[in-house]
Amino acid sequence: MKAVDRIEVCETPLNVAVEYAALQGNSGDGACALFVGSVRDFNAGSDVCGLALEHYPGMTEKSLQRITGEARSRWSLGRVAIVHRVGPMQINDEIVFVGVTSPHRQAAFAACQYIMDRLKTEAPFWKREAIADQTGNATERWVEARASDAEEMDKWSAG
Amino acid sequence: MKAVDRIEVCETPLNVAVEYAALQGNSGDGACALFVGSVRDFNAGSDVCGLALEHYPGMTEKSLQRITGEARSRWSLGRVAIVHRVGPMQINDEIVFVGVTSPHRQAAFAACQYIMDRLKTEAPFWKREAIADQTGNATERWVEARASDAEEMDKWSAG
Amino acid sequence: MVKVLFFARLRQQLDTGEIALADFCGSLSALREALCEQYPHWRVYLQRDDIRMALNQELAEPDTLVNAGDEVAFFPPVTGG
Amino acid sequence: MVKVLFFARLRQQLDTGEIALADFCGSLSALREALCEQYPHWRVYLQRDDIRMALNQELAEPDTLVNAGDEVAFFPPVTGG
Repeated sequence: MKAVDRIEVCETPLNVAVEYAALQGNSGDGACALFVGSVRDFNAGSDVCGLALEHYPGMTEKSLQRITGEARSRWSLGRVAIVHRVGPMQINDEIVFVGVTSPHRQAAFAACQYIMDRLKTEAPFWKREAIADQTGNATERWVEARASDAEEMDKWSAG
Repeated sequence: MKAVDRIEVCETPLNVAVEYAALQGNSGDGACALFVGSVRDFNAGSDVCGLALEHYPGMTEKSLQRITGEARSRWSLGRVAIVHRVGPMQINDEIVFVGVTSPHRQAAFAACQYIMDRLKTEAPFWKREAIADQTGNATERWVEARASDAEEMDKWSAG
Repeated sequence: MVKVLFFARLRQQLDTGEIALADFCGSLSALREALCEQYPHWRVYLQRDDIRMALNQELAEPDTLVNAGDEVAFFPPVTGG
Repeated sequence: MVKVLFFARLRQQLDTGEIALADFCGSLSALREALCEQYPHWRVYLQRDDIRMALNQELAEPDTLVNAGDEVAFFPPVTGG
């Protein structure tokens, strides 16, 4: 069966149950690893009350396809899905879903983590947080990239 | 908030959507790693047409609680769920669900994989497969433990 | 009395899931040997290197001591998940 | 003509998301320098070490050559996921 990857950038809420169901059906794949990233209510010591995501249409999809292709070249995978939300969202909303199926548990886990590590360091998304100050007023700020994400990515080259 | 772990052995089908929903609600946990293991249609070169899982009631729950506790002592985790099905099941049925939330993606991934690696090597479950032979008759056989699972577990001690 | 449980393939090979031992005192490995003396046809299954032991629902080493009222279990390597 | 895009914080700092350069020929870093000469108040934002460059929607190094019809983008480190 030809592998078809689901790569989607959406402005509407992510539905994890639907995404999980769409990964099923390869009856040789006993393992499915999933990752879901959500909007947290704190970041760098401040109270976050909302988030907006900007992206680079066109490059985003190319970037996610390249990452998926390289994951497939490293591990024997069944289905792969990457769904990333953009636009305004609320605390606890899902931002990103990555799902990978494989005949082997280790491959599913490794590929899922690899995709997230690369997505975090090279897919063109940018977060802008709304921060509540002491008086209850909201200000906005761009989220800073974290050195730890680049370090996580480096370990895939070292291995 | 006191962490409450969901540890369950069930004879009815596993519902991944319900299990995922039950992990939500810790608004400081931006990361959620999940693993789902399902019945495959082949194993060791034979066509599998069904599976039954036996377990050791009492010891199973203690074992899963111990594994969860040790995962919590290694990583900063929010919610943890381990749901394992027992009894007869069909191809593509979910056997096991492991879900972990955390403020940090790396912790969620590592804990989810650690729990699966330990569950595979020490939780008292045993699989018996129904195998279809060339004439279409089904025979049964106990699944053999795999050396690779013990090796995966060893890497957690070496680290 | 000590309750002794067998699971999975071992349960089928011994054709029993549970027996009771009266007045046993000693280690898990001594208990296993006592069973093999009482049921000689069990030895080939029960003395295999890969058979695991549990005492009171925790994995245990062969030299662990068994006391009256304990629950002992023998089983093959686990294959869940 | 070369289309040049800016994203996220950089888009806000330059107060533009897109401009067009006529008749440019040279590398990505030469294109960046040409922009800074044309808009001197951009230099402090555009010449930061952490600014990334893309050519035709792929990440690219500063010495990559730009041709007529290409799409160039400048943006800060990504923060998705």
